[in-house]
Amino acid sequence: MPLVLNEEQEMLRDMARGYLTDKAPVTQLRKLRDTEDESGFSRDAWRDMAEMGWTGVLVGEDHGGVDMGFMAMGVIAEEMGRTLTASPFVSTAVMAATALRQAGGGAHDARWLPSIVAGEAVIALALDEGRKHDPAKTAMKAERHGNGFKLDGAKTFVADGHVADAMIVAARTAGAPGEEQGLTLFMVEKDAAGLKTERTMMVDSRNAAHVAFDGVEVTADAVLGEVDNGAVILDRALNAGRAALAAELSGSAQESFERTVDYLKERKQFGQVIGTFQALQHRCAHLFTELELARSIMMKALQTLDEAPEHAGHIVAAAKAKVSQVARLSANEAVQLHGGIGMTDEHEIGFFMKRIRVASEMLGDANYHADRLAKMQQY
Amino acid sequence: MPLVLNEEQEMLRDMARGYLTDKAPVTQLRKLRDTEDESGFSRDAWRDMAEMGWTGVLVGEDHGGVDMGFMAMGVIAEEMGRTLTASPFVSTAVMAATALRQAGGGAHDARWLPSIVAGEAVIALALDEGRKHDPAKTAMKAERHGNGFKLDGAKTFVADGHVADAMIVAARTAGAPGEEQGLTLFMVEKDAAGLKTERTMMVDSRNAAHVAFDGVEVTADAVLGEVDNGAVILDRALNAGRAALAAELSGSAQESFERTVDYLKERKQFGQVIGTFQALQHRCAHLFTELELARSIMMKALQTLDEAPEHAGHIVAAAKAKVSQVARLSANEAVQLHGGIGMTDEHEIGFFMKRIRVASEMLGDANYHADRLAKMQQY
Amino acid sequence: MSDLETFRAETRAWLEENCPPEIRKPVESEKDICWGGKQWTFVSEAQKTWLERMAARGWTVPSWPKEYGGGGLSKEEAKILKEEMRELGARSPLDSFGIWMLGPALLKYGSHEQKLKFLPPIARGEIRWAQGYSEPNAGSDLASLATKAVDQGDHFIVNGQKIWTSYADECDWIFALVRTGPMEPKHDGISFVLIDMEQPGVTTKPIKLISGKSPFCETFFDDARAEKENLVGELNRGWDVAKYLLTHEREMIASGGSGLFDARPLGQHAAQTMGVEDGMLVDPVLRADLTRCDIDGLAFMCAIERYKDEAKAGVGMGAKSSVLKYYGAELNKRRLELMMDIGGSEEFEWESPATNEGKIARMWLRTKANSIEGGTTEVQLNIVAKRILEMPGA
Amino acid sequence: MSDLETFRAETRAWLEENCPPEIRKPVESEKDICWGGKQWTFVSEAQKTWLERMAARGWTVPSWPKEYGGGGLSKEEAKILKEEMRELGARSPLDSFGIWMLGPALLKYGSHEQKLKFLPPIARGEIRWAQGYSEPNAGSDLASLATKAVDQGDHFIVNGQKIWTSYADECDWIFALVRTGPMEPKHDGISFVLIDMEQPGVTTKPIKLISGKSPFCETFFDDARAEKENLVGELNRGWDVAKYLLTHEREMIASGGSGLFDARPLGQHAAQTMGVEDGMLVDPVLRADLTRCDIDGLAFMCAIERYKDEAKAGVGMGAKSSVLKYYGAELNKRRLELMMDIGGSEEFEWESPATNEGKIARMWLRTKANSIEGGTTEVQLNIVAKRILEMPGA
Repeated sequence: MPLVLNEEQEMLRDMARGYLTDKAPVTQLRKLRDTEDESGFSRDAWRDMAEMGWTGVLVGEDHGGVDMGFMAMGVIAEEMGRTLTASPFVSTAVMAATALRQAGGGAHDARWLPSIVAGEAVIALALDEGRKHDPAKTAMKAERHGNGFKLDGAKTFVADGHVADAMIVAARTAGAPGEEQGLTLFMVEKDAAGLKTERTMMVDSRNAAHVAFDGVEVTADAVLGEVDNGAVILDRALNAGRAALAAELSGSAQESFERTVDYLKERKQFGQVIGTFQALQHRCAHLFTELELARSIMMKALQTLDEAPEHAGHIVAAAKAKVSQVARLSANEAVQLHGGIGMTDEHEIGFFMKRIRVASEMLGDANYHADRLAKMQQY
Repeated sequence: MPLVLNEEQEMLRDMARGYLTDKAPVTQLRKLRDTEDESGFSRDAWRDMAEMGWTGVLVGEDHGGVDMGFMAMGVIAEEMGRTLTASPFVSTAVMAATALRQAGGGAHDARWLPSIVAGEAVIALALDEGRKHDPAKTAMKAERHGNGFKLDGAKTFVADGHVADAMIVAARTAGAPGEEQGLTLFMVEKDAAGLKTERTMMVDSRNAAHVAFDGVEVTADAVLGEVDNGAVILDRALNAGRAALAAELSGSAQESFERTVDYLKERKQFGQVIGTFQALQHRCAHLFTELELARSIMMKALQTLDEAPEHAGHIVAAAKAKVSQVARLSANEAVQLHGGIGMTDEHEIGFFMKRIRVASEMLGDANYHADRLAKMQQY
Repeated sequence: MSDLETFRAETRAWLEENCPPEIRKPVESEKDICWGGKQWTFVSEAQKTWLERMAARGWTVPSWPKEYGGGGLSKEEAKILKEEMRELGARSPLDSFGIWMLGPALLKYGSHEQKLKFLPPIARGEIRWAQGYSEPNAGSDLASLATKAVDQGDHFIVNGQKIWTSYADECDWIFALVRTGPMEPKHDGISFVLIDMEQPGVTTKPIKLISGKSPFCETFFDDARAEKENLVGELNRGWDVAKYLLTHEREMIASGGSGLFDARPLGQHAAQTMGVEDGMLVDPVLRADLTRCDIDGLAFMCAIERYKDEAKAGVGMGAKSSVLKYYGAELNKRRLELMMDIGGSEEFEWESPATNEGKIARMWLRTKANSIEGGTTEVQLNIVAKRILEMPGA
Repeated sequence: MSDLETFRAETRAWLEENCPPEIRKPVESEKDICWGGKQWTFVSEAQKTWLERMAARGWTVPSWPKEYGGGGLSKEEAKILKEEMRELGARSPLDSFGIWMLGPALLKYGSHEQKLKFLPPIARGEIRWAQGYSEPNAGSDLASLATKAVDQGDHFIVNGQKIWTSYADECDWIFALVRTGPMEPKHDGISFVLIDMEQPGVTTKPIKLISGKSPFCETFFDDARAEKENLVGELNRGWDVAKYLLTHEREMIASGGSGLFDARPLGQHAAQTMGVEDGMLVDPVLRADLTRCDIDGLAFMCAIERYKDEAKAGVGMGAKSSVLKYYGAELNKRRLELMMDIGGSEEFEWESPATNEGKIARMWLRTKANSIEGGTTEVQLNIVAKRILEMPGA
């Protein structure tokens, strides 16, 4: 598969860009923020996306999905990055859908995938427990309890956690924090006794939840995949989520860059359009080059997820690292080159800086992935 | 003491610049290289320097030195960096002089300091054993042998080793490689049986020696300082040497920068002096700022060596790290901004790049010192 | 005892007796800093007493002449007063743009009448001043400002808009650059005028920043009136006043360089926050960035020290403030990026008490302005290239 | 079997039969690469045989027309030949600037007579060509070249100096840009001429680089003669030819992007060279740089792949070669800086067999030219800003 969008994917991109620019642009995010919207995303828009098939982009046709694959998923995520559209796309349509599909064959996929596709169910991944993403550090315990398990502990930074109908929860059934193995995934529904969700408003005007598990009892059926062996499915879900965030970041970075270049072509100081200043031109040219590299490695990660998902860990890590780093550079240059106006809340460019920061931290920042890559190569 | 040169130091600087520009400029280094000079430095110039008191800048008046202190030492080293003057200044007048003075009271200082001051003796420090500087990793053994010791092992990258009348050799009398403690320093004279010195020509047209110790026997009197406790003196000598290299690097970096700015003011392309291009101006302004910071922290390190040498480890490490990093940036920008001509051996700018590379690696590169600083602060 | 020693002893005694105990504690909230002005509400009786007692001696502006409400102190005396106040932990009785900016401008360019009229109320904290320089289309290129002041005989009628006027909504008067010579070359048609903000033609609107609330406002002039007697310096020569004040401001920033930049090492903060395993920070890649940033921070502090010592010794070059402003701003931005790396997802909570309402995240966003305000990074680099390196113009 | 399949079978059989076994081994020394020309000494009988056999079929220049010494192959056939040669491990029979540069220029701009005269000797490796473009005062600004060619009726008299003429001391002829219209605007007074180097007016002098010996020379023209019939394209229109060739060159560099950049990960090399303790490289600060550089290297390779795929699909933008040239050069420099960091003091031995005569140090120094030759980094950034981002001129 060549590293370019095919016709179908290009059509999808045009459609996505048209829809998002029109119906879910940055002004929507601002409004969600200013009205302190309860969900933190537009339910109407999410229904539209379901109708367009986006919620089922990674879901097999047997469960009502359009099954267009990761490259197509990336197209949607990238366009959402351009408009900073808030939605449960990454949590639900990407990570949960991938986990459920991967687990497959049990009751969970039949129970949840169709309602994901329908835009009805929101499913969050409850994984992180501390300030920095690191699945191996998971400490939360799931102890055998009767025929099932009892969950005790707390999760933080659970994207869409406060509106989730269910959560995929990673808990330790074996081993000690710091070990990759010994995790088990559980499907926990929102009304489970002992589950407490507290919404937090975030710097990017999106939201995430603190989730407390106070002796939450689940049956053995709640296990997604195999006991102690949750890493298999978790890794797939994380790779999918990281690639989606990389695509989103790439979109946000490109958009903020393009807006900046446009601004430089307009803004005058010292009697000149400031885009004529060579120092600014060189910075823009450098940044453009970095954006090209970032987009290329992001696409390669998506392509690998489509073609050889079992070998995608390395390239996805590299892509998340590279895109995160470049997107931050892009955000910084964007605000700086917009000057004072870029510092105001009234201008939209600051929204990009905020979302890029959060998305670059989610599921592991550039340093985390760089470190992982070094470890994968034994140095 | 304020962080500026005093009148005496300014006079020293003017004198040094005058002498070195006139008698030991870059052309001298080129000539030493092209004639494959045996010593690798000009004996005549070294005698002149002794007459001017430079060899005794860190030696007490009781041994014939001028005892002007580290700030003055730095002035000389910085000027030598500007002219890339090859001399045993750092090995002999800085490191050996500091070690001998620190050890003090024994026979060694009386034996060697006057002849260092006179410009007669060259003394090298035989420390490194591998490609990267790390004193704690010293593995070379000194075993008790009769009343004295027997040295077995090999040293590399011994600056001025092939012309040294004696070497200060660090060898392990206790502990294991990786431990800071357990080293002992020995004065080993050049005609010791079993000592083999092999000169290596280096990329910077200076030279260093591989030194092999094949059962070299020394008496107990050869010990400099205390047995097993060589680190005390070694640290002082290394701090002195690192500060001297930082000063030298700062001089080389400033000189290559100034030559580059001059070139940009002359060279025309596209009908314009290329120094008018804003992108180049900003790079130069950034580099100037970095050079100012590097010079400031280097001076602070020298000042601390004068005022509170026992607490100088931290600032010297930071200075060596910062100056090494900035000097490399300066060398790279210098060659790039000179364009094709900067790539030719005929032009002098390449000599700066080469020497800066070697001096930045000597006694620990920027990464080594950054790592040390992190370790000093327990992280 | 020398005169200065006597002065020190007397000052210490006076401060001991007159500085209320509440004022000797570190500033805890923003309201502890007294800005004065008609709208000011004292946070405590002590704050009021302290201002009154200090103002009565002219010590809110110790080195201004006595006839204009100052203390008439010599440089050395003013330094001693500062030292003794620090010794006691005494807060500043009054901070204001009137003291820092307008005062020096009036002292240099104002008429005797203007000084008599405006300086004492500044010294007593009665009138609070705003600064009206930047406009939406005149940022780095300040001289392209468009706010118009049309000559009406004994007064001007002012129309236009200023931006980044700090605390304008709490100020009483504004000193502003306005265009009085629309046909002159751009630097030659600017005047420096003082405008009463208590008139219907002047309105203000606070500016919200990406980091949240800010002291900045937009200020609009809609047929506002400025008396001609309140023109400072000559007509159309306001650029001289502005340049003088900008240099003054830059030097203030540079000499308070450490205020611009928090030099506490990040490495140890990271170790406490993120944790250490086997003697090494849990994120070894970030560790490399932190130790390098700390080294640069140390070098930056050394440069500040060296420049100060050079200034004292009367050696060294000019335009240093651009070197420090440029590097300090960029370093500060880098530092807060790293603080965010250290804090990770926990810093993202924007309104939570756990993060003190997103304190670090807001600081992080706020630092982005460091390289814009007070002369952008690009302008500083231009200055270094042109004035220090003497690189030729295009 | 399709025609192409037949061609492949026949080609394979012919190669099997005609490619000497010595030629099927990887290139070991520089002399294993055959450049041809009058001064060429074959390193082996096999090298000579291989050149003759391939030249006889026109396969040294497979896609050139047969009448000019080429193989007359279609694009597809040429690709098959390349694949089959690679399959066999067969070395290229002939490399030269004549094949890469002059040939394409003559095919596009040359007269039939010129093609007949010059192309076959190139194809047979009889004449070796040098390229005469840059001058000491015409580097990035090539069009400011000053080498003068004065019209003498049937010939020009050439005076001036070229620099960076690769292998000029081993070449027979040179294609050069010369100024024939001294009064015209600078791009309009340049001509593209072919000059025989076997004449007293042409001398060369090798250039030593900071990395040591180099293929580069200076070439001096001192009343050298160039026949008018050897003017390629129109008089004073040489800039068109040059632009065509420069684009051609940049595309060659970009399409061979991986050749420009060695993408082998540095991390593992460092681990082997420096050592690992408790699973981590002994230098954890350097480790951070290495893993970041490896990520950038990987992203760079992805960009090359994507651009190639875009070219095949006929989408994407132009001027990509500047993106790759810029980043590849800078990355390569960074990579060799890191290689030197890894190698430490041992790489400094300049003439020692232990370092293969300072191999890595020389590579490190040599990479510094990557961002100068073939269009400097600054020129590439200008191109990206102007042509892709369409940023306005000053």
